Amino acid sequence: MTVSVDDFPDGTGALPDAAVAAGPGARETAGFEVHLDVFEGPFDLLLALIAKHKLDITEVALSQVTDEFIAYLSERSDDWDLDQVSYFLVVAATLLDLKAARLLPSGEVEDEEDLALLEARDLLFARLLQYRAYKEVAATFAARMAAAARRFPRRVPLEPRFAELLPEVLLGLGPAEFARVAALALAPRPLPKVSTEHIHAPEINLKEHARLIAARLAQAGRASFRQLTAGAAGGYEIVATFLALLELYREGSVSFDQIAPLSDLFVTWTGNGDTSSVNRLTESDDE
Amino acid sequence: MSSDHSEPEHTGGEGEVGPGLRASLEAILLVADEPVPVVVLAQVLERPRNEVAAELADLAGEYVNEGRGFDLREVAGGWRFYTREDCAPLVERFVSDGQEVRLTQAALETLAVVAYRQPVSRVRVSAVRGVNCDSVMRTLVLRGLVEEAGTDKETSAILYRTTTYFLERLGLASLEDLPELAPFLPADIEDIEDENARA
Amino acid sequence: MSSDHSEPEHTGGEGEVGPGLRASLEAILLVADEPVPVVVLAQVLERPRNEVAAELADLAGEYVNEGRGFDLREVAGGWRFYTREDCAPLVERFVSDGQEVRLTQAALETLAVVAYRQPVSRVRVSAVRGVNCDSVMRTLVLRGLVEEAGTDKETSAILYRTTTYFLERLGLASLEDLPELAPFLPADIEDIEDENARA
Repeated sequence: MTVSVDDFPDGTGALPDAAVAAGPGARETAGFEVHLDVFEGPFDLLLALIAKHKLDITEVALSQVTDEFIAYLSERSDDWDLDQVSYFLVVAATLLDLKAARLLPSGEVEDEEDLALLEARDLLFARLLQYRAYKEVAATFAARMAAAARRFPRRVPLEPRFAELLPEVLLGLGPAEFARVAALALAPRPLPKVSTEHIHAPEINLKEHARLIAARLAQAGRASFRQLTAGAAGGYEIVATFLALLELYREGSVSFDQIAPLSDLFVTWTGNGDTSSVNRLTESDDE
Repeated sequence: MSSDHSEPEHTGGEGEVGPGLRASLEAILLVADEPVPVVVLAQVLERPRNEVAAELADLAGEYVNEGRGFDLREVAGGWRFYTREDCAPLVERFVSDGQEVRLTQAALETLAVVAYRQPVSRVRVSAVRGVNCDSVMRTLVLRGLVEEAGTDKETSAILYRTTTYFLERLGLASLEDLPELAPFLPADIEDIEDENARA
Repeated sequence: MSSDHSEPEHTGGEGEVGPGLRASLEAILLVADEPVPVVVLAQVLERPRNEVAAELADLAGEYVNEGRGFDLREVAGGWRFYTREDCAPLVERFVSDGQEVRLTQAALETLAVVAYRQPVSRVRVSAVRGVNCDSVMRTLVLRGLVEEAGTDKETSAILYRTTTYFLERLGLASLEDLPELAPFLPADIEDIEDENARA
């Protein structure tokens, strides 16, 4: 069965909650639509459907969604929306975890470990919903700020005759603490970095990771995806490897071959691309 | 002090007892550089709070009806003069200050979590957003939208809350005027957050 | 922009063409922090000077007739809102009754940067702090902690320095008594973050 936006007359009527949930996120991901066997439509609606149990996560080919997202970004190589990218990464990682949890046998709870997995699955669901709730309200914050910025408050110096009556200012700290505040303010700020640190995985720097993968491939000439992701610290690192490879492929730095469906995917270094877009992958919005 | 006895500090000698409540409010709000709570106005003017509140509402309505270039609004717990919304293009042309910078999506989301969960630690905010929020939180503090609010007793992590300036930026009278969080938020979300925070 | 042709960007559908001259003047003067010369107002509003001058005089008369708490006066070559004379005792009470003002974290940091880098322009302070500091600087000037100190020769940006009042509040005799920064400067950035977390 294919669910698509067209199945709901006005896109909202049949699934009010889903539509509401798709509202704010749709602001950044407005243009990004996925085209899967089971679903066609905006990325945000896909999330809403999964959250509402209208769509089974196990039926969603996440790799395909990722593929489409990379392609979507490539079309817009000149005006990257980094917010959109980081949002996608966060959600994709959550979906990946969710799917992994789902694919495990869950009919019978045999031991503590299974139980823990089940709980983890529910936790992921709840977290996704919760994150979306805050995301939605964050969009109303932006709207309110924009509206409020159109009114200017009166804030002018007192007429001189009243100025000397002003009460004292309380600094609330001594010279030493003041110097500490100054030192912190004047110290060079840490370079902004992309917020790739998913809750389940140790922080991974996409740029570093992409370079690492490129270096490994350049040296080895050829490696399987399995080899490249062996020893990955978590699902997130696998996603990062995947993203890096897609980007390298787009640049013509690698080629892929696979003997049969679901067999090992081999990556061969062709080394004729430049790595500028890999570098671009990694600029930050974390400010 | 009741308001019906004569007040010697008033100057008008021709049987006047000084400016009326309305003019007094206008004068005081003209010099205020931040929102003034009704209770403060009531104190200074020695009038009952509800009388002051009613007069402020009247005055605000009057400005609107007269099509004045300013109006009175209740924001961040107090009353303050603001320019009228449709004068914005002209005022922008005149005011030399830089415009307020738009917040990034990351900053808005972090701000939203702080607003609804305050006081809250960075770890808890990070748990909700699924990404580390340290540098975003620092930006929010730098912008004056968020401030430190002591430490958690158990973990001794620094807690954060929104500022009065946050209310001003959003044009809200108080935190109670924050929009409702989405109704589909699961009821046991608090527990989830706690687990996250402890993890 | 002349007012007699229709302007599609204005929303009012009832033949309105945005705020009138009177409302526009009120809005601009509300936010002006010093007397505004007629010629400046005429420029911003794109109206003839004599028309603007006549409207200002009208407005000033109107405020007096209506017994408002403020009036418009032409002082030092420009127009500005002032509190009405007979409201002065109340305004004084309001101003002096205010509680001690505690600076926000953002204001404190800006003050610290000015103190150690003076004389310094707003642009440089903003660059150091990573966020726009215009409104915070204005507050510091309003509170008498910071004052203007001429302009930069190259950029002609206004420079700021701390005041003697600032030194008093910090309990210092002179700027030379400000503690050295070196002992507080962390070895590297990681340490800064840690200190932030602990502070």
